[in-house]
This record gives sequence, structure tokens and C-alpha cells, in this order.
Amino acid sequence: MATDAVRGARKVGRYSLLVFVAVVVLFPIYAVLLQALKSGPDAFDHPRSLLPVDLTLDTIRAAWTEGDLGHLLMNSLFVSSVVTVGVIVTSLLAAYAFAFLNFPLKGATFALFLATMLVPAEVTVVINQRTADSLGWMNSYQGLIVPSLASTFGVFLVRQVFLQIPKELREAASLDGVGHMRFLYEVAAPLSRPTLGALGLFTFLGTWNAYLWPSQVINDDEHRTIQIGLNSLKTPNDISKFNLLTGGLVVAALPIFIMLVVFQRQLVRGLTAGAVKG
Amino acid sequence: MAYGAHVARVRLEHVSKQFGEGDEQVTAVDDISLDIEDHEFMILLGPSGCGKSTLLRMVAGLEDPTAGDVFIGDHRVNDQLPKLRDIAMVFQSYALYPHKTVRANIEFPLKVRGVPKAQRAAEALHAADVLGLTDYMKRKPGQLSGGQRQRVALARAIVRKPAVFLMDEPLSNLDAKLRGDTRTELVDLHRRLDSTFIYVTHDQVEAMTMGSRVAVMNAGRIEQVGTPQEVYDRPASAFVAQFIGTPPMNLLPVGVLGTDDVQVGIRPEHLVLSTGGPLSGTVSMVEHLGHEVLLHAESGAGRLVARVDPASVIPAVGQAVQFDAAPQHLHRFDATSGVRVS
Amino acid sequence: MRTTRTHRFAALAAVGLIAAACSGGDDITDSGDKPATSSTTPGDTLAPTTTVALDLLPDCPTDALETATGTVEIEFWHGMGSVLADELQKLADAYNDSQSKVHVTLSGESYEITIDNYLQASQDSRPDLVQMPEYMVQSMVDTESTVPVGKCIDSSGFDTSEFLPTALTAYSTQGVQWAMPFNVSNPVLYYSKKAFIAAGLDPNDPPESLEELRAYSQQLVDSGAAQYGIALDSGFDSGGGWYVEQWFAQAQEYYADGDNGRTNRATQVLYNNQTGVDLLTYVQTMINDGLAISVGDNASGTDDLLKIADESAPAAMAIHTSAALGGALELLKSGVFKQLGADDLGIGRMPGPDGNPGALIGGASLWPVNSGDPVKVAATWDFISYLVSAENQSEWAATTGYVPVRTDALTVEPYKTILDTDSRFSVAYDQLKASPDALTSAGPVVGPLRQIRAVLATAVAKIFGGDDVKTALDEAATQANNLIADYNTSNGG
Amino acid sequence: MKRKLRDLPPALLMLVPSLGLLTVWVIYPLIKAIDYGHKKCDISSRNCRDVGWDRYFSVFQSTQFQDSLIVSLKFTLMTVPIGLVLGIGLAVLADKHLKGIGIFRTIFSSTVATSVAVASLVWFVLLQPSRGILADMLSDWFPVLKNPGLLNDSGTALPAVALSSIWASLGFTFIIIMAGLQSVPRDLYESAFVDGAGSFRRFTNVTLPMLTPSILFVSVVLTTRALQSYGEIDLLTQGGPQATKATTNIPYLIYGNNSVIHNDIGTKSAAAVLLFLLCLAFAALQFRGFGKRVHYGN
Repeated sequence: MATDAVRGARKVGRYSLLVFVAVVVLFPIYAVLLQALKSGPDAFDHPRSLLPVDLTLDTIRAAWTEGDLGHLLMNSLFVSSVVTVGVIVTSLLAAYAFAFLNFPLKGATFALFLATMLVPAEVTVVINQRTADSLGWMNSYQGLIVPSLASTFGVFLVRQVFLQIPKELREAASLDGVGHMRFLYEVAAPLSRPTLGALGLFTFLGTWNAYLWPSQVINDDEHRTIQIGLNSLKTPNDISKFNLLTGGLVVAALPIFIMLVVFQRQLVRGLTAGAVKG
Repeated sequence: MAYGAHVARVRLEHVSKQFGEGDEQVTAVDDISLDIEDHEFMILLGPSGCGKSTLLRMVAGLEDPTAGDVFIGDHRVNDQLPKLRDIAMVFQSYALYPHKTVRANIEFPLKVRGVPKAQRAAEALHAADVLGLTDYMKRKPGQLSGGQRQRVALARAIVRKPAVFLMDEPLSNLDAKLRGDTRTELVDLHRRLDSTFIYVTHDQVEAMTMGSRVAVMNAGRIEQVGTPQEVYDRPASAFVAQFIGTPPMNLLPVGVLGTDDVQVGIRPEHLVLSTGGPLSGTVSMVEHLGHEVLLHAESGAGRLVARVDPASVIPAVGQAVQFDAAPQHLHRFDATSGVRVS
Repeated sequence: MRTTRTHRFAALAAVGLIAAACSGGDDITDSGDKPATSSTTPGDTLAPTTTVALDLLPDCPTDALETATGTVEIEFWHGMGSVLADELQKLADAYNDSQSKVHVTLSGESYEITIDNYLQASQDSRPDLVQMPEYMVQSMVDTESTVPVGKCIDSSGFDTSEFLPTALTAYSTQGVQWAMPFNVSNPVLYYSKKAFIAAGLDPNDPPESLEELRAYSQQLVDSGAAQYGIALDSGFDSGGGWYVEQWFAQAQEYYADGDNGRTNRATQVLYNNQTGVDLLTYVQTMINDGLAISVGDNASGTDDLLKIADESAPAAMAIHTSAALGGALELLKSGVFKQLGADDLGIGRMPGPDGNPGALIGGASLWPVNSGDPVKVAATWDFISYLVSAENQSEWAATTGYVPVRTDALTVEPYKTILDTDSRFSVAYDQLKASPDALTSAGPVVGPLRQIRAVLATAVAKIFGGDDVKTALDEAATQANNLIADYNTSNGG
Repeated sequence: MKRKLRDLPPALLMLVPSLGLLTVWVIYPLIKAIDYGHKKCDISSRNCRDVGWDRYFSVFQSTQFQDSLIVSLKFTLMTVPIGLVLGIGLAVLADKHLKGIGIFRTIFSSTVATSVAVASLVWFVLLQPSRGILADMLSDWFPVLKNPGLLNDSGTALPAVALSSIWASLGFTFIIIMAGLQSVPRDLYESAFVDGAGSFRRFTNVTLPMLTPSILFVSVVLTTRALQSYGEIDLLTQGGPQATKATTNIPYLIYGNNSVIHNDIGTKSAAAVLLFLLCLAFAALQFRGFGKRVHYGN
């Protein structure tokens, strides 16, 4: 066994390594945050100072008004929330059918579901834009929301949890005359609450971060989401706004960072749910 | 069928159940006919995989018979949904809703049926009272012991006052002591309730102590139906003879003590030490059980087990012994079919 | 079962990858059928001059607005971002407030997304008015989805006499005025007066010819006033594509056949001729001699300008669109760059072959969409004519750095004052005004011009990197001609 | 049989929302894209003519597709293994009972909160050659940061995008591997320790095998992301530097603003379908390669 001195040295070594790695990982975020908290001549000192002095909210404030970030955030919040609720509902329903019901071609249908997970958005976006167009959904919340309401991943995840609910529970309920919908909302859904929370968070993040589809279906200021709106702060024709981008980045990332800290456990569960049960 | 209308006779007519298709088809229940009288405590007894649970589940409506008819009362219920069959079922795993309290679990069947809140609370309380659960109403199943959970499952079943109780090995998850106590409670419960019980088990002690009748099943068929005493005294087949009784009946090879087409069986308590008896062997093991002694002997007719009085002279291991049995205690079975011949 | 299938997939994929590695590389645009015209040599296939039958094009009933009851709602998709979008919105708001017959709603995205959305949309869901950059002329014509502005001009008797001829010509082909120029820009020379002074050059006399540009650069570098003379980029919307078109215009040469596609549909690009080779050889030499620095594709759009303000390795000059002038001055005024103030920025005309003046217009134009509703078309025209009024062009040019499309805008406030106080704003206008009224100065009209620029940008980037000029240009030309042939086969050419 | 049919109506009702949405927004467009793959259309993608199914082969064999395929493969090879190794390294580093380890875990997982857009623009702000923070700080040691800039140099552009991508995925990888580590039963380590295995042997003989489900999952997700990456390319390099098209991967060949097939829905669709097949093949290879070695906890 190691002596105390050796163990102490090891501990110091490990902490230094941890701190070093943490600094490296955090550096981009720190640097951008610092940049966003400076304005005017201070922002582009040469050589660039990494000390947090002369901080001001001017840049963030300017980005907020210039980029209409409040509006963009509300759009993202609204769309992500609706999609999250929708995905939970559709996933619950489909997962129930796959886990508790028997019907012809069940295996094939499930395989079809899984196969859609592999179709890259690159294949579907052009045609989907057409579909949205013919439905009159360009520049609308429907266009942003509806195509995302079904999640194969969600169906898969919830089904996994449902499969772990003892069959006897469903049988006992059916002897009592509990219908499928009632069993779903009174027994199956409450029993899968941790997974549903995780799925919700996962979906929320995914929708919040979506880039390709929103950029294709939205063409107006009214419905634009924050991810797409950020790009307008990096517009090539307007050199004067270089630093606004950093302010926009901070505003766009902040809500998610807060969510990460608050819901860390659910997030971890959501992300790992797919891994552990493969 | 209306709630609480008790016409509790259960009749199975030529019921069969096959699982799977083609080459993988397995017959779980093979052409079974059985009459269960009103307020009877019928035990379906058999080794695991004999089809007894499948049979029970067909009565419940959880499985559809491949052939044959199931009657509850005077109604053919083959196409009736479980909830309309006026039955309640207790599962081996209890199937309690883990996220609901004991009270909510017990009330749930009534809630589903739209029983008014006050009435439902009163009846749940009554059922809980019957099973001694009143102190645990606010707990969730996870906070209860196995025995308590089992009683919650029972309470949830009786609260509905069903015509027929179906129980699928409800005691198998309990320890030995608790199992004994609960057996008595169940018999008591059966006496108090105006319901028919159908009880599936592989434990012959449960069958012998609780059932008004026992149906012994083997490989999808019923070998014998009768009172526990009948089944023990006059087993209808070599299988029943060996399945019931501990230690099991000695089955002598064909020809020994009988003719070429008959196999003879003797229960250990009927095998008596008798110098010059027709069955001779060497003592291989002596089990002292307190109130009795089991004597194992290797003989030309295979291993024999005899139950002897501890007060008598016990032969030592290695000693040569002879056994005999009274003619009225010999059970004869057809050598090929195993069916009782006398 | 599943594993077997998996195996088969994997095997298939492996075969595919091996096949890929072995196969020869054709051009992806050849992947359909081989166009019949791809083998002809450039310049040989000039078809006789054609004009489009105006009668067959949609009409522009500008008086229909009189019959409208209530407010006519029209939708305008534009490609302006940030401050430009704000300014456009201001103009639209003023329009909406000024009258009650028409109400216009704006939707803005980048040009690229606006184009994609417009092309993909069905005619019903297209807006009533769309703003399209100059490289989209032929494509827009081929969508057959718009009302030619020329018809509106005729029908309403709109006076275009004050308009810059080059601005109008840029958006007309085969005798049809398709669109109304709105935001006109062209490339100008941005330079650091400080560096010029430090190098002993006259800060008010920027280079005008390519020879001068080289000489100035030499002096800037030699004197140590700047690390490089000029920052060049190979972006497809700038140094890699658009500027080459500019240089061809300055050299008074056609960039594509069919008189730059304006008399006839273009079938070939001509930029791999001697003029092209000479131009790009010049550029390559500048880079090789350390007089110019390539900032690459300029993906951020401002890399070249930022190079002027760079502390450690600055370039003294850059060629950039005049549209960025307003923003650049604003940035410098904010004091972000301690070593370069707003007054230190000089603007000169784009240096070109022989110092010829003249420039192609860039920016974008307004296309009224044929919605089938005369009232909407008339309302759209009303809004267009508002946007190109002298007052509004003056306002627009003053805040953005774009060039007014009409001469009388110069005499109207606020642009008038700006010109009086800051001559830098007039450079782009002056060089446009000085352009000869010839089809060479109108720029190429080719269906896939956007892709052709991208192809050329690749070649220019290779040339910047030291590749053989002629080979690179020939390769690009072949690919561009493929694109044109392919496009023409699919689009009624 | 009867029971199967009895469940059919409720099953249909419950599947209709998901199945309907997937049909309209995934399956239909997939079929439509496959169909477009053998067509040539006008500028509005409306009037099309058939050019034959061998278009798929000619697209696959074209220089541009091959080049972008190589970029995609390179990008995958850069991001996936490095991302995995870093993720495992961070997880092992943080899987110790030390005071304050929670803070480090939060830091290591923090990049999961960044979207593709945010992460890419963060790196844009860092790497812009004239004004970028990193470019400003480190150009004395790495001149390429300034001239022509990490994102503008043919040699470094793809690695630079990969760097941004690896950084953005690090939080995700860390979380999954960390969770995998924590689900390894402690008695396995103890028995290995008792058996005299040193820390390296414990890592290779206990940790890694028990991590295989997590590693498989992460590698599938990272590979899919790498093969389908579009946003980071669009925001950082737009497929450039143009001279070599060093970052024009397949998605960018299809969707990039200055792609030669930008307005050609037929060729685009053909390329997109080929990308789909590539993703399928990769997923199959990964499941095959890993499949037998994966230890599932249950």
C-alpha cells in the first residue's frame, strides 16, 4: 500500500490534471463570455486580455435589441415546449401499442419505425419543404412544430420502459375493466415518469438546437427561432456588428446552460437511456 | 353480468389451447372438461408447465381457448371480455400498482367501475379490515412486506365481490412460515365469502389442506379430479400417485408383486418391515424426522422408502431387510397407460 | 436473421467503397444525360438575335389598384440582413403609414435562403414581391413566375429618364426589362490612409489601374507601412467570382457568349481567354511577390476588410462591395480599432485593366410576382415605384452605402449632404455612372451564374495557391459550360 | 388469432399519430427523393424528365461526390475516435471519489448545452484570423492562425471544424461514458484488484469491456452526426477553402449555397439517397463489429 506522502502527491497530481482539463474545456465558453462582456475599444485589445476587467452589458444589450433576441427566444421556447409535449404524447401512444398490444405485422411495423431513425434529414428536407409549402405551412408555427411531433427515438425509449412493466399489471387491470387509454394514463405513463422526463428534456434540447429544418421552413421574422436568428448577427454585409455575435451567443446559450444545471440528473438519464438499453 | 350477481358455477367443456404455429406449435391444454360447483374451492395442481395456469387464464379471459367452451354461471364466456365475467384474480407477483397507495390499489377496481367515492372508500376499508391492512392504507406497495403485499392483492380482489376468485400461485413468493399462516386465512376467507375459488398451485400441501376438490394436471390434461382424500387414497394414475404424497409412493417395476401388464405402487406408510417379506433389500439411509423415521433401502425392485414408527427397532445402515404390504394397500396401474386398474 | 442481414449490408457497403475508389471521376453535372452542346467550342454557336414576345408575358395592370376595395395586403420577401433589414423596414413602415390602399409585410432572410425558398415554393405560396440578387436574372426569367417590370413602366407611364442606364440594363435581357434595380452596389477599393501616408503615398489618390495597384503595393510593403499591399479573397460573391466579372467589364470584354447572354441565351463562358489568363496571372504574381495576401474564401464575408485593421500583419487595401461602407464607418467610429479611425479609411474606384472606369452593378432588384390578381400586381408596382423614388433612394443610399439607382437622388436629402460632406460615398456611384452604356458593362446573364461563380471561385483559389492559371481557368470553363448546357436543357433553352 | 384482431383497432388508433407523421415527413420524402434521383428538373424543380436509374452510379462516381465522400470519411475518422478517447479519458478522470468532483463533472458535461450553431459560432469567434481570440493569442507560435487562418487553410480547415465538433460533442460523450462507468459493478473491480490486476489491467480487462454498450451507442451517435454534419460547415467554412473544397462533405455538397448542384433537385436527391445508404452501411458495420463484444448489463 502506498504511503501517505505518495497518496498525497497522487491527489495533487489528479487535481492538477482535473483543473487543467476543466480550463481547456471551458476556455471557449469563457473567452466568448468575456468578449461579450466587453464593448467598444476594450473588446479587441491586442494582445487580448483574458482578465475580467471593465465588464459591461452593453454588447449583450445591443445584441438583444439588434437581434430581437427576446422574440427569438420566445419562439424557440414556444416551439420547443409544444414539440416536447407532442412527442411525449405520440411516443406514449405508439410505445403502448408496441409494448402491450398484439396485432398483425407488429414486428414489421416496429422495424419500419426504427429504420426511419436512420434517414438523414438531408434526404427529406427538400421534399418536406414542398410538403410544408403545399399545406401552406411555410412561415408558420405548424411548419416548425408538426414535422417534429413524432420521435422514433421516443417511441423506442418509452417502449423499453413499458416492456419492463409486469404483464400481470396489465392483466390485472384488464380484469378490472381498465381500457387501454385508462391504463396508459393511470398506470403505464406514471410508472415511466422518469423516462418521460428524460425524453422531454432530450426533445426540448433537440428542438431548441434544430438548425437545418427551421432555416428551410421559416422565412420571416415573426416565426424565426434563436438558432437561425443568431446567424443574422454574423451577417457578411455588416462589418460593424462583429462583436454582437458574442452577445447573441451568450443569450442563446444561457437558457440551456441553466436548464443543464437544474435538470442535470434528468438530462443524464435521458441521454443514457438510449445507451444502457442499446 | 351485473356487479355482485353470484352465479358461480364454472364449467369447461373440451377446452384446448395451443400456442405457436406450425412446427413450433405446443399444446398447453388438451381437451379438458371440468365442472366447478358454486362456492367450491377448486385446486388446479400439477408440475410447472402442465397447463394449469393457462387453464386459469382462459377462465379469466386472459387467453382465448383454441377449442372448447368456457361457462361461468349459465353463460358461455368465450367471447366475453374479462371485465364482464364477474371474476377477480390474484397473481403470483400480486400485480399491485407500484405508484398507488394501498388504499388506491384496493379502490381502483371500484373506481374503474364508477362506484361513487364514498361507497368505494367504505368498501375498501372493509376489505382492508378483513385482511388486517387498515394500518397500511397510505403506504405504497414498495414499503410493504411480501405478506402484506399479498394481502393487498387479496383485498383488491375481494373488494369487487366477484362470483369467482382466480388465484395463480399466490403463496409461492412467501416464506414457509407465512405460507402456512396464509393458507389458513385463505380457507377462512373462502368460508366467509360467497364465492367460488379456483386456485392454481404446484404445492401439494396447499392442495391437500385448502381444496374442497383437487384437479391434478399433467401435460395439458386432467389426470384426476376429486377431494384431497380421494386423490390421495385412490390415485387415478401412476402420475397422480407419485405426485401426491411425501415421500412419494413407491412404484415397483412391472412384474414385481403383479402381472406383466400391471405396475404396483405402495405408499411408504404401508410398507412394513417383515422378516421374510416379498421385497428384500439393504438399508442405505435412515432419516429421523422426530415423529417418524424414513427408511431407504436398495432392493432388486429399485429404491424403496418406508415410513416406520420411531418407537420400533430401526435397522442400521447396511443391514438386510424385508418388506411386506397388505393387499388392500397395493395400487395397481396399467403398465403402459399408467391408469389405475383396481 | 438480423445478423445475416447486417452482414450483407456491410459487405455491400464495402463493395461500394472499393468500387468508388477504383472508378474514374466524372463531373457531377454530367450525371444526367450528356447535353448535346457540351462539345462545341466557345464562341462558335452564336444564334441570331432573339427577342422575347412581350405579348406572351403577363401584363401589369397598374390601374387595377383604383378598383381595389379596402387595403391590399402584399408580401415582400427580401434578402437584407441586420441594419439593412431595419432600414428597409423603416421605408416600408413609412410607406404603410403614408397611404391606406396598400399594406406591405416584409420577410427577410439571406439572399441564398430567399432564393431557395422562392424557387421551391409553388406559385400560390410565393410572395407578391421578391428581391433577387443580380446573378439570378436568367433563373428568375426561367421560372416564368413574374410580371416584367417593363410592362409596369409602360402601363403606368413611369419615368425612368433619371435612372442610371447600367442599373436598368443589368436587369434586362432580349429587350425585356424584367426587374427594377433597387439596391445597387459595386466593388470599390477600401484602403488605409494611414498606411498610404506612412508609405509616402498620397492618401487621396488611390491606384486606378492594375499597374498602379502593383506599384502602390510595392511601395507600401517596401516602406514597411503595411505587411501587404492588398488583401484579396476568393469568395464566390467577391474576389473569386464577381470581381472577375468586373474586370471583364472594365476591359470591355464579354464574360459569356450571346453578348453576355443578353442578346441570346448564353451557352459558354469566355473567361478562360487571354484577358482572363492575363488578369489572374497578374493576381497570382502579386501574391507570389508578397504584395497581396489571400484571405481565402472570405466565408465570414469580412475577412478582407478586417485585414486592413489587423494589428500584427495588416494589408493596406482591399476590394470590397460598396454596400459595406456604412457599416464599416460605423464600426471604425465606435473606436474598436485603436489604430484605425473612421477618417483613416479611404475609398477609391475598383482598380482594373488599363485603369478603365466602369463597374458592373451588384446588389439586387425587385421582381413583382405574377399572382394572377391584378390588384395585387398593381399594389406591388405601387410599392416598387415608392422604393425607387428619388427621396427613398436618397434615404436608402445615405444609410447603407448602396448606390442610388437614379441621378436625381443625389440632389435630395439626406444623401445630398452626405455626398457633400463625405466624398467616399460617391465613389461607387461615380464609377457606375462612368461605365460605358454597353452590354459588356451589363454583366453576364447565365442561368446557373451562382454555380458558375462558385466554380470560378475554386479556380481562383487554386490560382491564389499557385496552380497554373490557364489550366485552372480551362477546367473551370469546362465545368461552367457543362452547367450551362445542363441548365439550358432543363429550362427551355 | 382473434385476440390479435381484437387489439388491432386500438393499436391502429395509437399508432396513427406517430405512423402518420413519420409517413408524411420521413417515408414519403424518402421515396420521393429516391424517385427524384433519376430525374432532371427545371429551376423550380417542377417539370422533370427521366434520365435513368444509372444516374445513381454516375453521381456516385463523379469527382465531386467522391471528393466529398472522402471529406465525410476523414471528418468521421477525426471526430469519432478522438471524441471517444477524450470522452473516455474525461470520464475515467472524473470517476473518482474526490472532494468537489461534482463541479468537474458539471464542467466536463457543459458543452452538451451548446447547439451546433452556438458551438460553431463560438469557434468562429475564437478562430477568425484578424479578430479571433485564439488567433490573436497564439499566432506567434502558430502563424497559420493568422495567415491565412485555421479555417482558411486547406490543410487545417477540416481539422479545425473537427475540433469544434469534438468540443461540442464532448459533453455528450462524457455523460454517456460516465454513466456507463458508474454502472460497472464495484465488486468486479474489487475481484480484479484481489486477483492482483494493476490499474491499467483493471482498465483494459474490466472497465473497457463493461463500457462496450456505452461506447457502441456513442460511436453510432457520433458517426451519424459526423456523416450528417451541415451546420458547422455552413457556419465555419462554407465548404472551403474553395481551392481544395477541403470541408465540402456530402451534406454540404448537397445543401451548400455554392454547390454546383444547388438548384438541381435530381442530383441533390441522388446524392442524399447515397448519403442515406452510407449511414446505413456505417450503422451496420458498427453493430456488426461491436455487436458480439457488447456486454449488456441485464
